[in-house]
Amino acid sequence: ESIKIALVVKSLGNGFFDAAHTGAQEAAKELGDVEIIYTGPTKATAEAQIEVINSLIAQKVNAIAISANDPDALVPVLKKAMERGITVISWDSGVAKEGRQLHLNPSATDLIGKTIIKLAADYLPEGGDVAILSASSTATNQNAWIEAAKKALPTDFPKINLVATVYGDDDSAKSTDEAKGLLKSYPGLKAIIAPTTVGVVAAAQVVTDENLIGKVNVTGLALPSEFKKFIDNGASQAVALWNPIDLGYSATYLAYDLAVKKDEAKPGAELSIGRVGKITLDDDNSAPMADPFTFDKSNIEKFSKIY
Amino acid sequence: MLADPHPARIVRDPPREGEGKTPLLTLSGISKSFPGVRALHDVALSLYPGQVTALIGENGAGKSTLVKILTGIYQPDAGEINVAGAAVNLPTAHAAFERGITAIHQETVLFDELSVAENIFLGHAPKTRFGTIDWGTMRSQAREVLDAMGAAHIDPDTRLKDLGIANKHLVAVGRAMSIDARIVIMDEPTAALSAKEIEELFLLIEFLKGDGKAVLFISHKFDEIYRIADRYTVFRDGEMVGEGLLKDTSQGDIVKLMVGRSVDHIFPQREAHIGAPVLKISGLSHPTEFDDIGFELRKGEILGFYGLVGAGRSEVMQAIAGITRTSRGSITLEGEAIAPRSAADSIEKGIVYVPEERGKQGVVIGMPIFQNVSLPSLKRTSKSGLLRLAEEFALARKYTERLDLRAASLSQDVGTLSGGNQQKVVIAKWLATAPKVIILDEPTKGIDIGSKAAVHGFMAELVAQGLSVIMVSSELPEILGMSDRVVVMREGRIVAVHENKGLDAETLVRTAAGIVAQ
Amino acid sequence: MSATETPHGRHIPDRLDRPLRSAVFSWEALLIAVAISIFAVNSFASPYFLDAWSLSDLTFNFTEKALIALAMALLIISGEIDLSVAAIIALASTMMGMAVQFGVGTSGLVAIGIGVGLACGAFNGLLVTRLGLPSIVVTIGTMSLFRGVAFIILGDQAYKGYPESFAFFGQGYVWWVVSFELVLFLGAAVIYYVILHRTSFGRRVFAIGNNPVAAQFSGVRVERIKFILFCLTGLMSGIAAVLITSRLGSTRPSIAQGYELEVITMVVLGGVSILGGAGSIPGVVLAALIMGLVTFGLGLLNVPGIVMSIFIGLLLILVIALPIVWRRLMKERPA
Amino acid sequence: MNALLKNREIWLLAAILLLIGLISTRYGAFASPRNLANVFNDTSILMILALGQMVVILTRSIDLSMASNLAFTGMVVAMINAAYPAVPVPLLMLIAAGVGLALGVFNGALVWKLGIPSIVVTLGTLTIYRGATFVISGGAWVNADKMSPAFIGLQRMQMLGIPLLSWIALAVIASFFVLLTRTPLGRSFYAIGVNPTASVYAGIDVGRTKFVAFCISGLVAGICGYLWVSRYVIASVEIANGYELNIIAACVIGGISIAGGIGSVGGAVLGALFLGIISSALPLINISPFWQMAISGSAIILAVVLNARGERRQGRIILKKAEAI
Ligand SMILES: Nc1ncnc2c1ncn2[C@@H]1O[C@H](COP(=O)(O)OP(=O)(O)OP(=O)(O)O)[C@@H](O)[C@H]1O
Ligand SMILES: Nc1ncnc2c1ncn2[C@@H]1O[C@H](COP(=O)(O)OP(=O)(O)OP(=O)(O)O)[C@@H](O)[C@H]1O
Ligand SMILES: [Mg+2]
Ligand SMILES: [Mg+2]
Repeated sequence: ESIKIALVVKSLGNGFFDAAHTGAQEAAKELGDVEIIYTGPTKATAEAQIEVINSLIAQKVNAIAISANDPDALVPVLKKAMERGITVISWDSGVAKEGRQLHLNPSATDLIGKTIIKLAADYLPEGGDVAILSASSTATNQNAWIEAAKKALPTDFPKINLVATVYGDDDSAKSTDEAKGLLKSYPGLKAIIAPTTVGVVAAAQVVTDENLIGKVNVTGLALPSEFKKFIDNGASQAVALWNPIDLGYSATYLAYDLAVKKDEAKPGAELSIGRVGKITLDDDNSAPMADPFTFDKSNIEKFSKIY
Repeated sequence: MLADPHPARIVRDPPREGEGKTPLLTLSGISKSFPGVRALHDVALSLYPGQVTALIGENGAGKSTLVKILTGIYQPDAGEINVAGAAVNLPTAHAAFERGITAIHQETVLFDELSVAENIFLGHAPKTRFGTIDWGTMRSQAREVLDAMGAAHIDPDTRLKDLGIANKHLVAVGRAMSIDARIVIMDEPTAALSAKEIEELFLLIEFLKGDGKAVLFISHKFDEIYRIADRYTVFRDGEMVGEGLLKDTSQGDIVKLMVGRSVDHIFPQREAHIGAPVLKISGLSHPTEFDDIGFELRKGEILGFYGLVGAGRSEVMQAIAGITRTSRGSITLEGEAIAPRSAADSIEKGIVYVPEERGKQGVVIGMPIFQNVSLPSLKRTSKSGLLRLAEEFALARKYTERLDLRAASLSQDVGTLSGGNQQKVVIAKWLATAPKVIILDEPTKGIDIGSKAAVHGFMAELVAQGLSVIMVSSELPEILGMSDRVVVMREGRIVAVHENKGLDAETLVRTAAGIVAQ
Repeated sequence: MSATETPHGRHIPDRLDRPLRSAVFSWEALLIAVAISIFAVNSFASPYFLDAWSLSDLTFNFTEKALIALAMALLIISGEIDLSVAAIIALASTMMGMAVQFGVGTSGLVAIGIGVGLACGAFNGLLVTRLGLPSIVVTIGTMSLFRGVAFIILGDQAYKGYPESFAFFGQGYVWWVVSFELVLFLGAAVIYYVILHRTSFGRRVFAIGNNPVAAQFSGVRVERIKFILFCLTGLMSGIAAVLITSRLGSTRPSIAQGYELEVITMVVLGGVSILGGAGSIPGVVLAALIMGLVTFGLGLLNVPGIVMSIFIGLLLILVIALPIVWRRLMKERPA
Repeated sequence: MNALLKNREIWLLAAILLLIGLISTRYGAFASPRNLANVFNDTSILMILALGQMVVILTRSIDLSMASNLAFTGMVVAMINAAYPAVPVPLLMLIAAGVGLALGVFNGALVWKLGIPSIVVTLGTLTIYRGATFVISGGAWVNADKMSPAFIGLQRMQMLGIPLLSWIALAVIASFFVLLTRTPLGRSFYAIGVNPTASVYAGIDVGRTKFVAFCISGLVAGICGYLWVSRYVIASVEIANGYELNIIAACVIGGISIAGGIGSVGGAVLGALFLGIISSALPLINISPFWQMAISGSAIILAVVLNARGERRQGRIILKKAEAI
């Protein structure tokens, strides 16, 4: 009887999560008797994820590793899963503490917040206006990063002026409209920061279409394979991301450790994540995996072939 | 005329002596069934050029069904249609008018939102070289058609919904005329027309006859049939039971063919026991429909309301029944002032209105007969909101049987009944509420002679029991034969109230039309 | 019933003997057959299906939507429709969340949820009946409006911190595996069955759906009844809002997104004529069960939700097309 | 003049001008021709879709599957483009039109041949077509990187200073105008909406005409499938999710009666523009995006109320005539 670990993602079809799936399978192979169930709703809503989790509970999986669409709404159903003996961890986009045993952050929240501003600031020696194009207004991780970014602004980047934060709901059409709106409302805008892989592509396309390459720099978090084109054409100077393959890999590792080896998730515990290294849980039972990695003209070619 | 290539096929109805004409259209062996109903069985019919043939039969005899077969809307289960000697197939309405067959249907079937011109030409509009619609030509041709019919007052560009009901009917006729048809079918064309408009229609029919067209004319009114038609064909229960020349046949014989027995339609003799006023209306007004309506209805009385179609009688009655809001005026029932705000209110108070537009306002198609009948009486047939089916059936049976409804069962959908039988359900439905005052709006519109007698007899019974009746009718004989007094309306106002002693038709028509007596 | 001849006319029987065949080929029979086959397929395809807890979890997939579907069925039978039900849930849930911030207790929250639902339904009802507007467009408008208000209030925030006891409605069990939601739904189904099929109110609803003008002339207070039906639909949406909020333990303005079409699918699959005038509550209950069985069964096989929706879509068209095709085949065969 | 005032397109146009005026007071450059041209271009796809939907609504039907059709067709052409970048874009557009048409034919055939109400059919195909998009793509997205420059660039090509997308929209508007006012087919859409029974008597095949209407909406949705993916440079299962309601909202605001038979090309275009202006203006005048939904909801309700006012039957003239005499 193999160990069943369910990798539940926000929505299927997203290249980021597909890459995480690859990592999970890599981990499964290393661990041996592990079967990965890669699943998630097509529409990124909490209700749809709950239905998915209900069916996973019925299948008596050993562990659930989830990237959540809502930090709170999933808590009751995940609690139910834990009551029925299923190991639950969250990764990427977290669940409130009561709803999981631990949370694997892709990176330290503060660091991500700082990085996304830095990516813009590095190319704005004179400073200037920037705006944020986020995913949905309910996305936990994005909101946390934006908070962190705002906190870092006055101290670390005094010349950067954040003029607006808008939400594209991770929908390309809406993100496009919002990006256009930003360019119109703030003619002096120097950069658009989109800490979401859907939004960043939409914004870069808008900048390309409006012939603003060189005037407005698009940056944020992007998958190299999806974004290479805009580094090449100059709409963006650089973007950052962590390795989604590693993220899926680590999440699987952690789920396995808790479910099979009965490692305990408690503040201060040190847990191994295979080839990626080790993490130490903080008071919130969460831990960052690695620092974000920056992609620019020099390395995008190479990474775009990987994820 | 083409020689008949299949002379052997036309057997049922060889041309009558001395006419020397071959029929333009012959039907033979036509049968048509609907689920559970045999509408037509092996019927035959011939139409001759330059002649008007009347199709006569009780409600549900299958007349309209035949019209629909001839116009390509229904497909016959069996039988053959010959036009000018050639067997034809009429799979669609289009195929029918390509064969030169056109019809004015029993229900007015036009397009409210489209212009008059388009209503006339929809489906066969003149086109430009590019195959697009030629609006200019269409308008001018519409003008010509309307002028030719003596309807010069209708502007081809007005939207149909802005026309009065009679003018709409003229547009329907215009539509039939615009197709260069050889065969013109009219299914109860006079039902919605006033006396004056009927005269105009008859002129038109004469004109068509003169033009060599074959006309099929369906009506329940014998005076009209004898005036305009040359021949007759009688259907009974979906079968052809006789045909011939009208000039050789008496009305009595035709009625006998129709119903299988003789019916004397004499209005019931009754002793009027007229009592105190029951309903008193005064100063009733509406911003656009009627003004300052005042009259009294007494116990045991039948009060006739006469007027040309569109005089506003229905609107007044609907106001009394709480359906239309009024701007002014009072309604007093048995000494108590009432202000019904809905039909439900007035039914509760004991005033019921039996509407004129049966399909739209009367029956609920899709529901069985018994549920239709019990609908306004649900309060009585149910107990603390819960339905009691036995009560409903009993109520429905009591009234429908009394009106001699022809139905297979009370659970049958009313939609499967013929027009006249639906009308009986409608009347049954409001009678079942046991009202004090019953307002019947055109109660015998479109029902056959036998049923008509039944309705009239029933009305007599009702007043004998002390009920008071308002009867809106556009049929003079009915008004004269049934009413104790007659109120005449014209253009939204009451213009006269006559006692029905020695009242003559001419006076009525003149007051209704606003012609001052010489 | 007496079979004596009346003095006036021939005797008309109450009903011709209803042949057994028509009962066998009724819509409900078709749905029962479909439900049983899906149940069988599920038990065969997944070893986890036949388990009390699985079956109990299964019911959560449809109870909330099905509660709304009961009222929606009546509304659609009367010839109207309400596309704003999911938005009502969002607004009601937001208001409950707001109340939590003011320290309102569990019973107060329930009252607020249901009350807001009722108010939204009444708003729809007023627009439709007072102004005589087509309900499909009115509720497309209020659908944006209600959820829009939720967005204005909440923006990118969430309300949480619902009291402990509030969790019972969406997560509690009445007995063993029998959840409160399921009991509530079954109870509501019985009530709606009686209302629609056994009361004069229900009869009037059918009459309105078949011919509103004739119904009005027959003394049915058409507007009032339609208004009541909109209120009922709002009320049921409010109840659903309580359940969902309790089940999720938090409120976001995007809650229950897209539920309206699922509810309507349920109603139509249940044999309610979208054109009004026909339908039954047992049909709707069966349809809810079928949708739950399909989604849960496929979920056990880890089939993505979107693929399940293909099955639902096909089921909808097939179940409606089948009787039509069948009738046509029967007709072509010589009697 | 009176006729002009009764014309609801005029009222809608006035409302739009007023709206533009209001926005200009807050954001001056909004009314500049350049910006208005941009708004038009941004609204092009919605306009085209609304026209297709209008034809269906005219016939007393509704097509809820347009957005799913768009997603499916968009995915098909994007996948073809990703796999065979050499396939010329005009051919891809033809393929998009063909695929969209095929999906429309499926809807139309069910409505015509089986007589299932259109709302039921398209409620079903709404989920089927989107599900099929998932099935053919395996859920994967087609990104900007995988699309050829020509695929993305075509609609952005400028002609006389205006992007090709706008020209396509103008051409579609013109063809719908001719179709609906100058051809027998176009008039029969109106006829069967106004009175289906009368249409049968007038020799119009109601079922087939509805079928054709669905073919048109399918065709239009297919073309928009290409336009959408090349505009937003992404093809995924979720594109245009829920957009069917925006399309219908545009029609409703444009005065197209949901009961069939009433509506005009101008109305549909203006209705779409109205929504387009609102969504492009809100961020400009610093209204929180969270207000957008409530505002467009209110606009829809207002439009319906006003349209219903206009349609309300005038009383008969009998009495007035009598008074005049
Ligand atoms: N579509 C239909 N479905 C079922 N039965 C029908 C249908 N149309 C007509 N019938 C039935 O066929 C028979 C003939 O109806 P038809 O309308 O031809 O009568 P009619 O002679 O025109 O009567 P009337 O004088 O009342 O108009 C009736 O019994 C009617 O109930
Ligand atoms: N311009 C019009 N367009 C459409 N329908 C009309 C128009 N005028 C009248 N009608 C309808 O025709 C019917 C007859 O009109 P109205 O009630 O005014 O006249 P009436 O005197 O009652 O005539 P009737 O003899 O038919 O009862 C009514 O149902 C009315 O609604
Ligand atoms: Mg008839
Ligand atoms: Mg009248």
